[in-house]
Amino acid sequence: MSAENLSQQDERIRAESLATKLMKKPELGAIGGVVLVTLFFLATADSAMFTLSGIMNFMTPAAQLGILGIAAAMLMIGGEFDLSIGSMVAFAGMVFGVFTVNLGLPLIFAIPLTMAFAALIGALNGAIVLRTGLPSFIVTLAGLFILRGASLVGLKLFTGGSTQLRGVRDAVEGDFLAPLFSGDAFTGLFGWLASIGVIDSFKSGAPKVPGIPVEILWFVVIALVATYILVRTPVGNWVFATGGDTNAAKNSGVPVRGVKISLFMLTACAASLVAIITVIDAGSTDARRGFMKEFEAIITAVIGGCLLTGGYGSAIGAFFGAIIFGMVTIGLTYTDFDQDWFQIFLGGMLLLAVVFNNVIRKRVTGER
Amino acid sequence: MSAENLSQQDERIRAESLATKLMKKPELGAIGGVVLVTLFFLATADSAMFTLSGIMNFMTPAAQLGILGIAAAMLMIGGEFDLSIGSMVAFAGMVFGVFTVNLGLPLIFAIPLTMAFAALIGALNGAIVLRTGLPSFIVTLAGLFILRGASLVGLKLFTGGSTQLRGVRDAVEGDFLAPLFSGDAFTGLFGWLASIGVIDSFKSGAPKVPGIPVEILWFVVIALVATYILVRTPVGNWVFATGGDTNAAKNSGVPVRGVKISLFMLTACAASLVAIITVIDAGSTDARRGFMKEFEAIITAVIGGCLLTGGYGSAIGAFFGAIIFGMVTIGLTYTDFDQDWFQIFLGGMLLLAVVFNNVIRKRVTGER
Amino acid sequence: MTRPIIHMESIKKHFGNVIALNGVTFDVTPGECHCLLGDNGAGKSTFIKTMSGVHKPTAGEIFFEGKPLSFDSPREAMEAGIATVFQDLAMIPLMSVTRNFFMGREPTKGRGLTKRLDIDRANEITMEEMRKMGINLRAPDQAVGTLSGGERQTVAIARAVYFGAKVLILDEPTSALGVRQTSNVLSTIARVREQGVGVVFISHNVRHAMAVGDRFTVLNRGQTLGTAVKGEITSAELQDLMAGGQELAQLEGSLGGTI
Amino acid sequence: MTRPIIHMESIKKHFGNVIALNGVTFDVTPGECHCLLGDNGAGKSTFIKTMSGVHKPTAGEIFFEGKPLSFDSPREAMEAGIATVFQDLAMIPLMSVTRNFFMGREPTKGRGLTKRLDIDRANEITMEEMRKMGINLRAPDQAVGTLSGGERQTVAIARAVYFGAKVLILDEPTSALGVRQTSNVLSTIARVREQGVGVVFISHNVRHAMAVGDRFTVLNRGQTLGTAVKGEITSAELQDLMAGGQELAQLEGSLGGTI
Amino acid sequence: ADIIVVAHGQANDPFWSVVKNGVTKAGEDTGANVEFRSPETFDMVQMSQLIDAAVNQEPDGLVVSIPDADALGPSIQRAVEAGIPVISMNSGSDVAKELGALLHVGQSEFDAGKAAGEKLAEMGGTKGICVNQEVGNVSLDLRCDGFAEGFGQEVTVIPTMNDPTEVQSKVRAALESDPDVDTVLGLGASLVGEPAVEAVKAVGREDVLVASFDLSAGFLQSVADGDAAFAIDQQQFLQGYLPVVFLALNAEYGLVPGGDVPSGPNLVTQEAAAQVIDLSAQGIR
Ligand SMILES: Nc1ncnc2c1ncn2[C@@H]1O[C@H](COP(=O)(O)OP(=O)(O)OP(=O)(O)O)[C@@H](O)[C@H]1O
Ligand SMILES: Nc1ncnc2c1ncn2[C@@H]1O[C@H](COP(=O)(O)OP(=O)(O)OP(=O)(O)O)[C@@H](O)[C@H]1O
Ligand SMILES: [Mg+2]
Ligand SMILES: [Mg+2]
Repeated sequence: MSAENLSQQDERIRAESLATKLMKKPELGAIGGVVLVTLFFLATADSAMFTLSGIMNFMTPAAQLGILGIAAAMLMIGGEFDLSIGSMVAFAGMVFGVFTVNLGLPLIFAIPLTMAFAALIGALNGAIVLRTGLPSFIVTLAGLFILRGASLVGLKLFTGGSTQLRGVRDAVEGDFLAPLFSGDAFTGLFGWLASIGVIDSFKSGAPKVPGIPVEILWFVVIALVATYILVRTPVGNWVFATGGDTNAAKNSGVPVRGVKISLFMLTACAASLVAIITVIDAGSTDARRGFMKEFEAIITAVIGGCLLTGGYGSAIGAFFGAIIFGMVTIGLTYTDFDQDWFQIFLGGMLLLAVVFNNVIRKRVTGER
Repeated sequence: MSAENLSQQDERIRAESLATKLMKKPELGAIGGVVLVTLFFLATADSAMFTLSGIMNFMTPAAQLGILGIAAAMLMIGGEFDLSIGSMVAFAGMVFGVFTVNLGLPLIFAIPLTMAFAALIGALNGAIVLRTGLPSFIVTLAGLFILRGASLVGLKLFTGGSTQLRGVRDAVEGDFLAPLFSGDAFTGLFGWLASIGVIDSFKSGAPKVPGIPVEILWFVVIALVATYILVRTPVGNWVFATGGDTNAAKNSGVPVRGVKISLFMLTACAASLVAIITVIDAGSTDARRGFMKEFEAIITAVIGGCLLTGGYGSAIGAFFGAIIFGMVTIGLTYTDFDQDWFQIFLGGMLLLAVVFNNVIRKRVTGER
Repeated sequence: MTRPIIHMESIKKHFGNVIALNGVTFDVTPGECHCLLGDNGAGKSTFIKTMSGVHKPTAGEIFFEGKPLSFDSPREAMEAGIATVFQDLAMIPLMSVTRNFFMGREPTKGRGLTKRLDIDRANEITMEEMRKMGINLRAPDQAVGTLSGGERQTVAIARAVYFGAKVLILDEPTSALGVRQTSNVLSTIARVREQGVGVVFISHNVRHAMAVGDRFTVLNRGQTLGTAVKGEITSAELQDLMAGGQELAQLEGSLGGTI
Repeated sequence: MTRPIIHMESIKKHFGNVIALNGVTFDVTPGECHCLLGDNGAGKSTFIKTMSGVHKPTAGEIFFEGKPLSFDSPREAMEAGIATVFQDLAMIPLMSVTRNFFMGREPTKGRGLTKRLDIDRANEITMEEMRKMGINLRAPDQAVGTLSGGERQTVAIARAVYFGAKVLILDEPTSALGVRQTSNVLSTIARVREQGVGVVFISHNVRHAMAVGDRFTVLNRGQTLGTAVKGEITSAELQDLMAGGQELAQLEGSLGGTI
Repeated sequence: ADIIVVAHGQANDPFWSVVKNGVTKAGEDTGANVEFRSPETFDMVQMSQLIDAAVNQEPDGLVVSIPDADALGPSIQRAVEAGIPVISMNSGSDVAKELGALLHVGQSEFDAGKAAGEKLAEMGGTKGICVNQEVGNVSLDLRCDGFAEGFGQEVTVIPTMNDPTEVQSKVRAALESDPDVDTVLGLGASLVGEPAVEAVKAVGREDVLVASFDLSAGFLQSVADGDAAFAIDQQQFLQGYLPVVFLALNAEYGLVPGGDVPSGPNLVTQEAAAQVIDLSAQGIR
């Protein structure tokens, strides 16, 4: 080996500002969009939007979408799609409803069983993709139709003809696990804050915001865990490698089959978590739950910087992507725009937010 | 150079059967699926499905979908997506309706103007994708929302409040171009065939099938032209190259920007062709036309063997893909299965058809 | 010396905060083979990419046949008569050999609406050009992705030579080639040079460089170390320069000076 | 001679109707460097891919340390102690150098739920191993896609050497390397061989092969032309064999026998 | 006064666009500031979030449709708790009072389907199909259920996608494969009713009865021409118009009607059809 021990500092590297370093991370790419959208609504929307209760209001759908979006992002980084997660929300909701209402199981059994059911279907998706070598797009597309149809047939079977299964709220009432999956957290704290006047309350004295909806907590926790896994564990490295180039990853000894199957199980479980939360919250489930959510989850991931071709992206990006999407869809109701213009507005804002991210990133990092 | 002039026949090539040679072509990959689906329905469906009128009945939606699917396939081969084509069907329908009904233009102006309008929007999509470097998925997704919203706003504006614009059939009645875009072709021939008893006729003496719906002819012609372009022209080569590896293609002198913009214009024009045909046929247009068609078009292309990553696929594949999709969606109605099972069935049949294609191809070509 | 076809003056190229080229001057005249040498990461590929229109230089000027010029795309450079074999070959794995060979410059027959790919002629030319380089292809419609490394490299070289007009740029063309193919490529370089084409040849192999080069420019860490004319410099000196002046590891079998 | 680590017997491999290997026998013993030579497209890469678990042979047997064995995946082969540098390098362009280096075998710290990537140690090792090969990386988190061809190849070699246990397979490892890096790689081969590792070395460069090889097997059109032991064969003879017995093109500058 | 309307149907749905027109007209007539909101698809979870968003803005009145009392109940109760007067419309007549709504304007989907079924049975129908373009949308499912009950004979639900060409092909397929089918009920006039009339023409079976929920100019024309039996009108313009007017009056003078207002069902048959075509074309019926 050459005896030299060159100074670590290479003369061929220019100094780099902190801003540049941060913007280079895909994790932070979507922040620009969040800022832009926030500014826009600060200027146009009713001030109620950015009160505490307004924020909870748009964060709730963002959280539900985001849980799916983060899972979809991980799967996309791993190089695959799952188009069946929207239908899985309906299907898992049905299964969960049947367990709690028809069979009367307590949550401690109903939830793990629902999850296991979903994971099994996810694994099946993955196994078919690996076995046949078909694109996951087409395999999970079949899943989209089949699970949606199965939810319909199942609901009719278990309700005696209706496409809506009701009574879940009553069935889980008082279950010790229910607070983990429904309602609001920190209600005591918020009640106290309201009583001392720190946060607004209704005339009745109840705080306007009774607490933080649990899905928001789940959303934040899942985003953190997913980021940790992707960035700080060997498994995360395998996910990136698998999506970047399956062949190269396999040749380098990455267990790509295991990675892919686990990711499919993960998306299915994320879908059933959303199903459980929304079903308990709503107290009912129907055959159209989660309609088009697979699509929105992919949108979320892409807004957050994931490449459709795999191998690149981040969970935090999807986190911000979901917030952008949630803010834009709910935000319009706080403005004076006519509902007819809703879709024009939604499309325009999405494009603006993403273009803005991009311009900022290029400006900062000096890419051509 | 070495003086040798080796026999053209290499000893390292085994003989290859004709079947193998054919099955290697992506063009023919989807045929297996068509055969399988046909056999399935021959066994389970009412015999009415495969009468002449039954065939026309499922070929009509297949043709409309197929026109979009072939364009989507070409774009996908070129490495991009267009999620806005479904909304473009509604938007172009609205524009066309306004030209014919509100402005009273004859088709010879109305059709080229509608096409030009659509092409312009397609070019804009392409320009934004190229300019920003964002994935086309996200750019055309914005287009999906914006065009859908614009159709609604436009329709309300031009009808004075309704979401349906009617009177197109009356407006184009008697136009010399109308037979090219609506109704049935070869009606004389079919009338004669019916009169001599070759095809069925009603009691009134009119043939049960008055002719071939024009969209089917368009579908076949477009499939042939697209295949010719892809396989036999320099432009086709550029499309494959652009989708296979944009960088390598650019470095080899392929005008990738031009190729991509043209392809976006093509999908937009295909959408407006479908819009024109369906609007004249139905005599009206409304804000929900073409809903989810972008999705079905991509499905069609993927069933037909296109890779989502670009650079591989065929127009003929999309042709058969559309027929599979059309047959499966309409076919179940001819069977005795419980209609609640429709989606389960649709998903299952799609998966089966694609898996079958794959198995056949691997068996024949001896891939591992 | 005749007027250079391309003259590149003080070219700089930055990628974000990475400085890949820091002022490189270089020219190539008709009928000469100018070798560009240097250690790994010295900036050779980056440099020839600015020459062939792939990158735009961050600073510096390009003169083509005396006129200041800047290519906006590889296609423009190609149309001006610059043919390049890139180190990454610029080929599409899923496409057939023939389609890769003619990518962007397809031969056609017929005219007007019946103008179409002349696939038979294209196949023939491809097979013939590959044979000249010492590769007997099994079939011209084999996908490039299934070719061996050397076969693939040969396709790229044969393509550039076939279309080459005024300047032929070869970035490590012989790295994956067998002895027979290498000798074919080197003799091809010698042949086109005699036809008045300017050749830019990048290699790590001193022997190959010495065999065909007329001038030798050595890059080091993004800067020119200097240019030498054939005969003024020995293999060993050149090799020392290429290694950036650092001593080489000792080998028991010894490589006898030049690697 | 000691017992071979791997013995491959009459390996055949067909891709559809293409016959890539038509009965190749080969073995490698501990502490030797067995060179696999041959023309472009002879089947060298295909052969070592069957050895490292990427392809399953169509026919033929593999013995690992005397026992018949068939690897179902590259991971299994790796776990058995086979490290490979593939000709296409098997790297993910979008990922950083460190992440590529440790892909599939990441170092961790902590235990249980806090078990996580030891990214600092990984970075350090990567920089250090690359430096040993003669490449000073700017930063270990640079994406591999932005490295130069030689830098990229060096990452693949350094990785295989670092993890190599019983057999080290190198498919044209020096093709894109500069003189300094090449001499480092060759001396590395010599070093690991002394440690008792069996090395399979593929090259088109006769000089490199002669410098480190103990035995030389030449493939031609999917078949073995024969195996020679060091000292029994001259460079010129070997070169003739590699060219498939066909004469070489004449060069004005002449390459003095070996290319 | 600020009044917000949250409905489960989309602004581009032909039926709901008429409701929205009613809302807009009421806003103009009363001078109230009205907003119409709806989720992008039939999505109860998102709809409850839209109601929450409306409550946050503390309007002077809130109009909601209630296709799923379980899912929307808590949000509506929150509005009531916050002291916002709520009127329900379209669906939810059975639960409106319970959730604290002042009154309900609309029609029970089930009853409307039942009325249509009875009428079709009376007209001689013996075997029916109910063409549902959005299976799983509870309010549409109820229409089919009501139809089955009122019809009293065998009824098959034909699920379709949102595309007129496909609807036409499917209706044709159903008619061709089972010649006994003599009654077709569509759940939307322009999307299902019009193609169904075309399909019946294409198979040459003049005896088939075609009826459809809601109105469209094209379908009304068919009714007027005798190609279709009748259209079921729930005068949804009123469902948008009346609640807004009531709430505006309530905000100003504290007035409120004493009971629910049934807006339908109203069967539009051949005699009446011609008169409403123009109104339908303007998005009022
Ligand atoms: N897109 C890029 N972004 C960042 N750095 C880059 C990029 N492209 C090249 N570099 C860096 O610029 C330097 C020069 O690279 P280049 O490919 O020109 O080297 P080279 O002389 O061709 O080396 P080799 O002989 O190994 O091919 C390298 O250190 C490389 O890491
Ligand atoms: N997947 C495949 N499908 C079809 N043919 C293939 C495939 N892989 C390799 N081949 C063919 O098998 C032959 C041997 O290829 P291989 O890559 O083993 O050659 P090689 O000896 O490594 O050549 P080089 O020195 O050029 O790298 C080549 O002619 C190649 O075209
Ligand atoms: Mg280079
Ligand atoms: Mg090889």
